[in-house]
Amino acid sequence: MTATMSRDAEQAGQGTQTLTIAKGLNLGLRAAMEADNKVILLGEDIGRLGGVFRVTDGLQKDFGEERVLDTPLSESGIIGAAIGLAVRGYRPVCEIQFDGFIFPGFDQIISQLAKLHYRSEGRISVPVVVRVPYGGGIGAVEHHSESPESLFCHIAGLKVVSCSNATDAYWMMQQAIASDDPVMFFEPKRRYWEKADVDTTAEPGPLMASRLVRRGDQNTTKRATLVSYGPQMRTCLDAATAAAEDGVSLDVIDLRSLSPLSLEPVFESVRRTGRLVMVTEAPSESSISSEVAARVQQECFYSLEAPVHRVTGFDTPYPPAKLEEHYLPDLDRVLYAVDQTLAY
Amino acid sequence: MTATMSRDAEQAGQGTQTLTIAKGLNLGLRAAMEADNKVILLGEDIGRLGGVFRVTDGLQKDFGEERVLDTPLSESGIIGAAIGLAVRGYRPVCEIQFDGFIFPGFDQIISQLAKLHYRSEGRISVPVVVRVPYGGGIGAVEHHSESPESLFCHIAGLKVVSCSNATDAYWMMQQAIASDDPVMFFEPKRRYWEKADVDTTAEPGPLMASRLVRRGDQNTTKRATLVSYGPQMRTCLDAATAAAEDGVSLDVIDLRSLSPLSLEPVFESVRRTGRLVMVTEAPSESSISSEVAARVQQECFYSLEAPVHRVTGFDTPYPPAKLEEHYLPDLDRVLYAVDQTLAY
Amino acid sequence: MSSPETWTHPEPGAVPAATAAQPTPEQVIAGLRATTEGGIELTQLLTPEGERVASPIFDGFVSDIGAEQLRGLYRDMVLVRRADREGNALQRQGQLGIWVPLLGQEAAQIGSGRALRPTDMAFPSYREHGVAWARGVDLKDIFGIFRCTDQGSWDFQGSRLHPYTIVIGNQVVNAVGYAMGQKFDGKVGNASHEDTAADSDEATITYFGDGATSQGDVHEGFVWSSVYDAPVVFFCQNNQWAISEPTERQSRLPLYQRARGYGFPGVRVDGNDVLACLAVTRWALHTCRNGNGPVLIEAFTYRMDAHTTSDDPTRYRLSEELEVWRLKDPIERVRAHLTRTEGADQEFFDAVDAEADEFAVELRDYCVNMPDPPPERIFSNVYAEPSPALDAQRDSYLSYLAGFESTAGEG
Amino acid sequence: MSSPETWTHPEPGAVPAATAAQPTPEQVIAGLRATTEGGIELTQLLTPEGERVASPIFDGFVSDIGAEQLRGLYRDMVLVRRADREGNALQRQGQLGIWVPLLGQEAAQIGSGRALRPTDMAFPSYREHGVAWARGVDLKDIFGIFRCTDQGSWDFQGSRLHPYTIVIGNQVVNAVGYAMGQKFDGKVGNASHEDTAADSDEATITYFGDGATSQGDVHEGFVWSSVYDAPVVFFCQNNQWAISEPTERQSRLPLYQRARGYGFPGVRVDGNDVLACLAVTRWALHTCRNGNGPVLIEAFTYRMDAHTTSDDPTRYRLSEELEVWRLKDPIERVRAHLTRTEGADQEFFDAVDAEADEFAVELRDYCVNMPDPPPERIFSNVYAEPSPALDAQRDSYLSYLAGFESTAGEG
Ligand SMILES: Cc1ncc(C[n+]2csc(CCOP(=O)(O)OP(=O)(O)O)c2C)c(N)n1
Ligand SMILES: Cc1ncc(C[n+]2csc(CCOP(=O)(O)OP(=O)(O)O)c2C)c(N)n1
Ligand SMILES: [Mg+2]
Ligand SMILES: [Mg+2]
Repeated sequence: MTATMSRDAEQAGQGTQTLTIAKGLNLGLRAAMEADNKVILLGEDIGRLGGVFRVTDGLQKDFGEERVLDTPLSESGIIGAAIGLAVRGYRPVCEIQFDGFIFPGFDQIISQLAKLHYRSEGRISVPVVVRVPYGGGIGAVEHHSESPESLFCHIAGLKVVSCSNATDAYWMMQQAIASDDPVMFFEPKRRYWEKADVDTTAEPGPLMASRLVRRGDQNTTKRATLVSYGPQMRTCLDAATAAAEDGVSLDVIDLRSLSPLSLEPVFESVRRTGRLVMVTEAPSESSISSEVAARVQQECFYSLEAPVHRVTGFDTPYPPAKLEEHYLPDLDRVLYAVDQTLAY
Repeated sequence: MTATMSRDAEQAGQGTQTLTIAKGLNLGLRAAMEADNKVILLGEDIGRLGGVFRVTDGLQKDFGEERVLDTPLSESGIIGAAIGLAVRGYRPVCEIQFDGFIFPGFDQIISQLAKLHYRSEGRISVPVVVRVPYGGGIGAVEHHSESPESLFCHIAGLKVVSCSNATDAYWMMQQAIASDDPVMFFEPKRRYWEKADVDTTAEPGPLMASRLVRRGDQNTTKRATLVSYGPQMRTCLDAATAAAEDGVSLDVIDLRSLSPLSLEPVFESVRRTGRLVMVTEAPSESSISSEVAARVQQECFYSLEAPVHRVTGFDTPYPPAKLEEHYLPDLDRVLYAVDQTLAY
Repeated sequence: MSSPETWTHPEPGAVPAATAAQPTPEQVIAGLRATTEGGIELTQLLTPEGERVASPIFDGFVSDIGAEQLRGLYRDMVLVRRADREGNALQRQGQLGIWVPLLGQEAAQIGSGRALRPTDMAFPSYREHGVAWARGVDLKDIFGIFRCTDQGSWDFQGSRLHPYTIVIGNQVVNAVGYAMGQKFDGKVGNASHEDTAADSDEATITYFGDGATSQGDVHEGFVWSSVYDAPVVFFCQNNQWAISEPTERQSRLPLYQRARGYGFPGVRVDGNDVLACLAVTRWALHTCRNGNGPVLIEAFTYRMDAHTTSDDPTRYRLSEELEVWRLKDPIERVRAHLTRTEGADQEFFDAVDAEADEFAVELRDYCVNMPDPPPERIFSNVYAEPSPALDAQRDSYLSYLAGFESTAGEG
Repeated sequence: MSSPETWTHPEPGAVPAATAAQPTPEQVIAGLRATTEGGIELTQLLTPEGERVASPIFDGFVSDIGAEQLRGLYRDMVLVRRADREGNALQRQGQLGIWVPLLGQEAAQIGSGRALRPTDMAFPSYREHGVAWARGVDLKDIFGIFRCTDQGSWDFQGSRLHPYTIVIGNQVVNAVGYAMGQKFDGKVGNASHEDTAADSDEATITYFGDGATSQGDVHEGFVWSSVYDAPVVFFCQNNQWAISEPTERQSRLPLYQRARGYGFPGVRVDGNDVLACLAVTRWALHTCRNGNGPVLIEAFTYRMDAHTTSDDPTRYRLSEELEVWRLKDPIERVRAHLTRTEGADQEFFDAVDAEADEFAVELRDYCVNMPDPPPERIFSNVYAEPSPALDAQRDSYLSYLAGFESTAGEG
């Protein structure tokens, strides 16, 4: 770490501040790097440029080229080298530049990262965090708007998480880095610039937990539960506000941890509301939304007054971005689904 | 094709014969190669050796080294070159030696194979078949017993199928090769040596369809539906026989087409039986079994008398094979699940 | 210990090997650090000042290029540059979501693109607007990609220009597969004599950047093509940068030397010299068509603009670098040559400029009037054969949409 | 046009390049087709007849290897071979699910394995039982992998032998990452003089086969290590076969020459010569420790047995080939040398054989008594931290199992 520290260096641990999600992640990374000099960042363009989304802005300058590596253009190398560094005792944080570019690194994630702890019977830990800016809505060309998180949820040995606000961005990033397990960290890129007040002093609850973020009015008769995560949380919260005006009361749950799932808050809510709408922009087939539906129908069979309803991206490749407003779940589609489930 | 044709060459199209699944696949490949000289096989050890499971046995001898290629040890190359060959007008059939070795080729499958037809607005077709011997139960070392099919079911643009018997092996292989879409063809490797009588003259129904393979006695009060595919079909059929002796009547459905799913026969059956047990040795989280559960609770909400019950591989990496009898669903676990669902 | 030859005869007691962190001066000049020097093995036929340099090896491959043909190449480059600048402008005005400029790489793309026969096939990356032009693709059909209305809409098979590929390097194995198909189809090695190539002979070219050379797929393409003698030219445009990363993040050695490890020819050409690019690519295609398998060409050039319109290069590179490369502009040297040696007058240049102006207007008109695709497009062509499950999703979404319309109608 | 040097100076009118389909005789000898000839660049210190050949370059790296040390290497190889044969036998008797024999590769593995310091790290593939032995790993701990009771159960960090990897080539980038860590930890380049390496200096070695060289990951490992000057030795055992495929399916050129394209040293060593393997690997590790970055070693050897016990090599290779390689047996040449030159007598050889017999019995006893893991093992160590969801799956399965037991107890 160089002697001259940027202003950011002082920003961590300073009480409540207004931060964007991107800045929350940036300060979370910074705090983790300060706390543990084994934390090391790898990725394309993350150093001098500070990342194409500036999430690593200023970190190479302050921590040097051996802790913030501008790597060769090679995703399998990024994950693979991170694994080797982890075996050596480092805690690497990889950046995959966009969701669609994780696949060249897929084998390393599936065959090595997810399995090393298991196959070594716990003798080896691989505390690697893989950061993936994901999801659509930014008007981009192909491969820049995908939501591949379900693929990783299917793989045992990986923790899969997603943050939806600046507070979680700041804290979950540090918790993910502190975790001894490999963590796939999905960042809602189209919400990077959304702001919130973040208390950087009080660490919140655990990483691997869902959270009831809005509790509907229990006295209303028209009630349902909305479950989502990442970029669609904003949509769901807006939907809940809009629904409330129409006399429909919605519980809203942020999954946060996508795998292993922690669904207790969901079950608890559904047992009260009797209805569930699951919202995600990922395609529906064999996905996290299928999993939530399968688990809820199992656990809340007698409470459900309507089938679990899913609002998702379609089962198509991500379309040309001029069509993404149709592809992505929005306020209307969520409210429409709520109506449908209430009408059941 | 050389002048001296092996005896196998005469075996195709000869009425009913007793064939193993492996031989059914072999003859299916042979028939497709004879019917269309653009059909070309690529894989590791598929030529001189005839494949580690001998599924391509004799084909290089009869069709030559330019139609049956022993490729470099490179799965991304296998899929990638097949795509290029398909663009050129060939109909390549790739062999991935074992399930666990498909991941180095994952990017080519996701980013190119699945998407080319979509992104080119139909101007380009990529009729590539990717053969994957999959599943456990063969007492093998790591990466040789996995069931990764759910990952591909999540990807739009791919057809995912699995055969469970020699007749389907023979016909589905030809249908997959004839399909203008890319097809992931999952072969139940531990059933390769199971025999059946195959009629090689009468082409059966379509590739992308589920099939009710056993219809339970409708007059019994204890009824349920079993849904499965590939290697677990044998288990389910045995379970149905055993259950019948105990007065429990089971419909058994072979999904065959895993994506896109064709669930009408399942819905139809569940509407009659009111109960569903889905059996697969793939892990459960965010998987094809989640999808079936999610869809069935949606479509058959009022018919279900118990939640959809899943019997699956656990959400762990495939364990050391000495433990696979615990990991893999077996007769007892299926019957136990049936009992549970009946007791609901 | 800085020359590869000695690395197979190591001398343990000798001076230490050069390392990436401590390159030899020779390595730096050879392209390890961003530089304008291509090194002594750079093939050049036209100097930055527009002087024609003789090359006993490659002159024969451009003996048909007289004044008229050179004017044609000049016009190609000017029109393509104008289209490129229009792309930038349209993006700034909100008409495109993004633009990927080719500024500076016109010679590499026109030279190599014009070396192709109609029957040859090309697999581009995402910056190959010049190649598209040379292939006869209407550049309008490129703009939809960046307006995000489609993902490429030209006749891929007819033009023999494959769709753009954005995932770095993964089109390279596809190109090799295609070239294997050309060989299996008997379209290779039909010449009666080594000096010629039969009319029926074909080859494939694939484009990728300096950054792409680090990807596994590029390697696998190199392995496959050399093992199957596939007729494929690997055309690497080393524009010195992979977004913010200089070539030294990808290699210790000049990139054309990568081919040495695989056993096929690798050459470095001045990527700002359209004539040299034409000659060297023609030679490489000739080699391929004759059945000798792949060739790697490194076109040593420079990305004179940002990586894309979303990028800000001032964050990572000095403007001096750009200034030096400006002196090597690919268009200027042809202009100088045409003026000094081939008697081109102002009228000619004005005419080309006027044509370029018209072209730009045409592109702009087309672009701003490009309709959005209908929502049905989301669901079409996912499969070549019908999928009832997907049709159901489409129908349900369309009727949901129709519901709005009817509500709107009522309201 | 058959030498790589000329490929950077192509002569379009000259004779055609050699191709994979039509290799030059030189290429064939150099290893393109399965052959016993390693070519002129093969480093050998002990001939197949056991004669010591001088090497001005490498002798210095084995100056400490006297008669006693050679006996040690001999013993290593005999014991490891015996363990290997026992593995085969145990598989045939149903005690192992599969065995992956190393027969013929003892010298490559013992020579390179013994070159390592305790602080060096090794990333093996799946055939490296000899390396495991040299690292001090109890070979019993290898057998569980092939009995399918576990996936490797030695002390990975303590022995500095990483778990076996079965996915071809993908451990190579992991090894590079580890080596980068060694460098970041300041464990490289601490020597005061080039001839020495500081005690604190470390390096990493990774093992893979000829087939593996085609994988993208091996390439990415080459790129990363050269760009970061990572202290890693790439030890490629070219045993001429990747299951049924000869090396010509992977490369046109001898594999050690692959390094030429990346700018680091590549050498070919007689993989059946334990002394040469020791010397060359020591040199390579020395180079790495001094901060010069990676080295590729191709150990030219032969897989004298089947690929695994599931394989039947008579389907794809001629027995003559095996016969010729038998004459180059790695153990026999040391035995001849020890007898003729170092005065070893029958007593010594008998003692080693007796020790090997005992060792085999010990391994067998251990192996046949190895208990099956408990079902709980399925669920343990999936995560380092507890997972309630998975614990629930475990509990539910275990109580299901317990249900059987109680039923059985009742019945
Ligand atoms: C697999 C993959 N990883 C990352 C990216 C993001 N990305 C787009 S272009 C680029 C740099 C490419 O550099 P180079 O290959 O030199 O081509 P250039 O853009 O300079 O033409 C990167 C990292 C991508 N498109 N694909
Ligand atoms: C990615 C991957 N693909 C395929 C296989 C199946 N397979 C196991 S060993 C082998 C051949 C390996 O040959 P080589 O690299 O020469 O090593 P050797 O077995 O000869 O030591 C193959 C194809 C695998 N293990 N991993
Ligand atoms: Mg570049
Ligand atoms: Mg081998």
